[in-house]
Amino acid sequence: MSVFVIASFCFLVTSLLSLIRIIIGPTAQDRLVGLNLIVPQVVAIMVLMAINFNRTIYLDVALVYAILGFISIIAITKYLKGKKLHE
Amino acid sequence: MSFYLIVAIFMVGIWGLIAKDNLIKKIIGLNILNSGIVLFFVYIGSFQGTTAPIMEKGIKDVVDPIPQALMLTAIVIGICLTALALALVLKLYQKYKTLSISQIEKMSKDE
Amino acid sequence: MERSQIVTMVSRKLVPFILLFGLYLISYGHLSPGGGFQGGVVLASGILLLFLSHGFTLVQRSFPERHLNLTELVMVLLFLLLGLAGLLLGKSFLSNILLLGEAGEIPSAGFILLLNMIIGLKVGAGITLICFYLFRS
Amino acid sequence: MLITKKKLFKPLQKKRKEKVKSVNVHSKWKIIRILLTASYLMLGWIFFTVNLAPFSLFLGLTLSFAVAFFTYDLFIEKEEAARRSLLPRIYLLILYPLVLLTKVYLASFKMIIPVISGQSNPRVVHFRTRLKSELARVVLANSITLTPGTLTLDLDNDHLIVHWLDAKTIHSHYAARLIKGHFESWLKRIWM
Amino acid sequence: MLEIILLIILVLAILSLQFKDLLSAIISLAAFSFMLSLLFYYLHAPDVAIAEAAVGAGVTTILFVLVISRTKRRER
Amino acid sequence: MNNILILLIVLPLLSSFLVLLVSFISRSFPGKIFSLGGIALSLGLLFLIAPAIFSGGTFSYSVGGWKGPLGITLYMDGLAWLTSLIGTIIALLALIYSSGEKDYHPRFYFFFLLLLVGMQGVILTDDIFNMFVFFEILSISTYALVAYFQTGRAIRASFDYLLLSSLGAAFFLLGIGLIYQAGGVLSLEGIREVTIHLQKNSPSMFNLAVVCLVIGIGIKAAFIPLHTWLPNAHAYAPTPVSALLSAVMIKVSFLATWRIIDIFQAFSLQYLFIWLGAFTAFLAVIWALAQTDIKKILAYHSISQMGFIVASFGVASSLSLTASFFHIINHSLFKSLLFLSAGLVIYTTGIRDVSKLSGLGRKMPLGFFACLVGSLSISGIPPFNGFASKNLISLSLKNYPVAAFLILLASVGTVASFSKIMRIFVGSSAGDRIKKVPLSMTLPLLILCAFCLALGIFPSWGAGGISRLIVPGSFSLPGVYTFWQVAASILILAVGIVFYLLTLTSYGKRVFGYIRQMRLGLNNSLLLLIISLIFFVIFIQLF
Amino acid sequence: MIFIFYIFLFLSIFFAFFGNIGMLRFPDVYTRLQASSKCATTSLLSLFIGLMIFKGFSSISVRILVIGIFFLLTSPVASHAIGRSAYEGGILPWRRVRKKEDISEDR
Repeated sequence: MSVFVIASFCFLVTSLLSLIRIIIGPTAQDRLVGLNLIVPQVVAIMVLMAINFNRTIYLDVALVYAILGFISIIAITKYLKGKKLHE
Repeated sequence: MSFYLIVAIFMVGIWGLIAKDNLIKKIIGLNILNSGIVLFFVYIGSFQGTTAPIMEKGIKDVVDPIPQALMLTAIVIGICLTALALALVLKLYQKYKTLSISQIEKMSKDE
Repeated sequence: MERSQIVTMVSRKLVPFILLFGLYLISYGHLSPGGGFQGGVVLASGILLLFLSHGFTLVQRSFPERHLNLTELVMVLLFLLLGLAGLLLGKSFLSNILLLGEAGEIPSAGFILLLNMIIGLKVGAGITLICFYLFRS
Repeated sequence: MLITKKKLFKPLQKKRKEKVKSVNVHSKWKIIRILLTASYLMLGWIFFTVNLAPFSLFLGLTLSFAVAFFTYDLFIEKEEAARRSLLPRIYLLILYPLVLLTKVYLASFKMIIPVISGQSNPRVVHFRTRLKSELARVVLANSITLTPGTLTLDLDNDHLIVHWLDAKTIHSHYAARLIKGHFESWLKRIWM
Repeated sequence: MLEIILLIILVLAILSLQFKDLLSAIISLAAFSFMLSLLFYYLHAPDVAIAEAAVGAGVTTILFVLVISRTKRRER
Repeated sequence: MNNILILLIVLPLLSSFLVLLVSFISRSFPGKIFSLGGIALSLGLLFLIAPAIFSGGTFSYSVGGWKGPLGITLYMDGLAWLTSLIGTIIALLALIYSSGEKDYHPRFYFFFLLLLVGMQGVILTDDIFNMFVFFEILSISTYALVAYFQTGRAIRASFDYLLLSSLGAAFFLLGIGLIYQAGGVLSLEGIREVTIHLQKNSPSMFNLAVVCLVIGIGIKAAFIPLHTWLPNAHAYAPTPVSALLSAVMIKVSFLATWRIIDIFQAFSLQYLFIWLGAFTAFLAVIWALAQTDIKKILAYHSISQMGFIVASFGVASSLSLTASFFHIINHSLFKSLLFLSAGLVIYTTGIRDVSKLSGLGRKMPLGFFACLVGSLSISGIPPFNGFASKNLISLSLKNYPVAAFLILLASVGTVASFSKIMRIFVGSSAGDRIKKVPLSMTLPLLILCAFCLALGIFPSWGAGGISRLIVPGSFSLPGVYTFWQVAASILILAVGIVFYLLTLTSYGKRVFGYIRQMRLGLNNSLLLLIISLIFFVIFIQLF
Repeated sequence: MIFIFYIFLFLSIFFAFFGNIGMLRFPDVYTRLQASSKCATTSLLSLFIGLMIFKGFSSISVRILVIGIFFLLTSPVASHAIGRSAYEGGILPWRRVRKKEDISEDR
């Protein structure tokens, strides 16, 4: 059990906390905040895992991940912006 | 334990596909179903080996590459299906002005 | 509803890099994770980011729909013709018709690089077109 | 018949000639823009691949030119095509993130206090910036967002709307001085 | 570790089917895809992880949002 | 010579994209020429290897020179050749028909050719995962084709079909995963080798995998618990497409089921198929009698005839397999003939309801003739091909009297419901405005009529050739035209017509009106799929 | 060297944890957004700095640098987009004491 595995485990546990926000968030924006917080934690786990596996190629996944989390959030907010909230 | 969780994800997909009345919910269920199968394949591929099946110098003991290759194809098919189904849902909404399958069935019975 | 200046500005500066990253995923597909399909999807995501932040008309100016359509069709034809070229040279369908380089370098599988490029451009154009279709219909 | 046609077409031809001239000037800028975009992209390629083999560099050059040909219009807009915005002061541009990082770190610890105590006094403040270039304004807004305690809600030309977690004042002038800090002067020196 | 990620995925899957607000369902589906991609990464399948992250989180979300913006947001 | 296998798949693919490309570049140039050319060329290629196939040869091919699990391998034997030939011929005829019917968009031809690609791939592939991929190509193109007219019902039919068949595909994929986990192989030959080993080691997992595979493909073969998508999809698709779907797609799916059961040696499941088939044949006819829409009647009859095929396949003697395959070919011929002539009726009058049409026989004698030939064939009346194969089927069911009786009832019902269709040609004419029919629409009908008649008069050609291709040992085919059998078919005709007259009474009308109202919704049919899966698993575990 | 790395790793987990706690405790979207996005940025950056110190100059640390730059570019934009959508969607910012005349000032 190396230190990287323990650290990534900690990040996983903290991302469980942000899952709660997705569950209870009263508005859609609150849920988006939860999503927005999950992305960097998962990137952190991925980077730690890549160091643990000791291969550079794994880091490409983290890069794709960082880019695409951004795009999905932009897509959802673009829809939210156009309309009044129902809640 | 993890095997049963994967089966549970698969079952959740089937449940969403069958029990939900909303068309978009049905497609979400279809997505979850596909993801469950992809997960199952990758899981059975990962029993042996400790690193990714991408060849570099000094790499051995890789996991089974075949399920991963198959699952890439399955993901491609999955997105094709999702896109087609969503296009059909859009057309159905324009025709019937509702997203509920029971109401659509009621309306097309009256036709 | 006006657009946010910050989002438009950043996506304007970021989109070329995303496209380049997609091309990187395609061209290094056999040495690192990625490949034709994944790179194509990243290419499409780049164009779609532009579509989300700048609207439909500006995307039409840089990436006209007609050209995307044409790219998609021509790429499939090129793929099939490359496959048939293997038949004509007396080997089987889709067999390697280029010389192999040394292992571990990019040109090690020159033919696969070419095929990946074709698949990637096709997938990118195709997914963008699907989204445009859903946007307009 | 013929004469009238000629007469009709003469002014049109003149106009076209003028257009060609203006296109010439424009196309010179176009080439510069493509080259600049491609060079930025090439830098990005080297960072992506971490591979200095000649074939990789060659591939990167062709691909970055291909991407630049499609996106130069986005990457460097026509209005931006001035000397100052194209060539920022590079050493300051590299130094700026470091300054930002130290600021972010120092302020992050302050963030923990309201998290633990649950005590905060959030307000929305409006103020203006004196930066001219749009890029610099966007970078300023992003820096404000990155700094803990403040969040840019909207940027409308030079008008910023900021959500401030621990508001000390809502007076626009003082708030601006507190929030912007030294960022504005740094950015002014980089992009003008 | 595997079990925790799977549990998160299961919860997100159920959530994305249970939300009455379709947009929340899609946010949940995007998070589902993200965690699924992490799981593939953990199971040594980076190729599949990239494909899932790109498709599930990027393109599918955009497709769903496009369709919802042209239809209805609430389930009923 | 081996290269022909890959060309059979690549040629339609190439021509499909050429159609789109050409129509994209210039609007005036008729792109559909490419589609005709592609199909005709692949037909020529099939004839080119006919001598080698008939002398017992088989072909195999691996794409890119890569063998093993990662490469794509193709394989062709007599059965595959025959199916591919029938499919190509009917696709060609349907395409000729479609060029006369309507000015279809190039996208139609694109998906039409893609359907052909999927069909050839499913037939030729030697790898269970590639079978799945080609099945998905086939299904995606059919979803698009069924929804082509974009009426509300067509889109709903396509959507139902999409959901049901993607659930089936998910189960198919699950089955592949289970097999791969247990055996570590994907190619069909490799699976055949490890089957006995697997059956001994982990029987329950193996049974689950087999049932998943069979259900996953069976959903497209449309026997009774899995048939719910078919009537709507076939009825609301464009006419050439419904001809192709009915004649080719469900047959190809059934042949894939056949192959899977053969490879996994799931004999108890095969025994179940006798009863499934008999009930399918009987129940579907009753549903068909209740319908009034002409294409829906034909669609229900497709299910019913699939019941004949499935029941005969279940007996698993060499006679019954020959009969089953012979009926597959015959049904492809006369069902496409019937669909195309129904399309002709709809084209000329614009009405789909049978009860609103009458007296068309004098106005369109050619259509009347074609429809008559098709109806007599499907009812099993002597000089036509349906007679021969139905006789062989009833001979092969000798040891299962209940199933044989159900099949007999189904034949009677078939006669009755086709008397209903034939009524639109006789009597006084109601409508007077009738469109002129171009030659390209009638020519395919005549060709199909000729085929039907030829196979009916000389059944030993068809059945003998088939038995030589698919059954390893030689056996003697029983004669078809004996006195008793002809007499029995005449009797069936008489009883059927009497039964039809019974349905016209007020009581019969009420009963059938009630049956018409009984329809399964989408959710219930999805649930039915799961229930039948569980039922199959329990059955295969017990027996 | 490894000691510095441990410090940064601890800082990173610490900030991630407090970001989550803040996101759960704060009363409205804007304050939650503040807590979450800032703490995530800080945690990720400190992790990257720690790893870059740990690995020295190698291909891995160059790749981590690229990820960090991308993240630094995209993260504020995403949180800005969420905040702006909430602001334009009509969600009023939470305040400790709300008077009637202050509402118009906020909008």
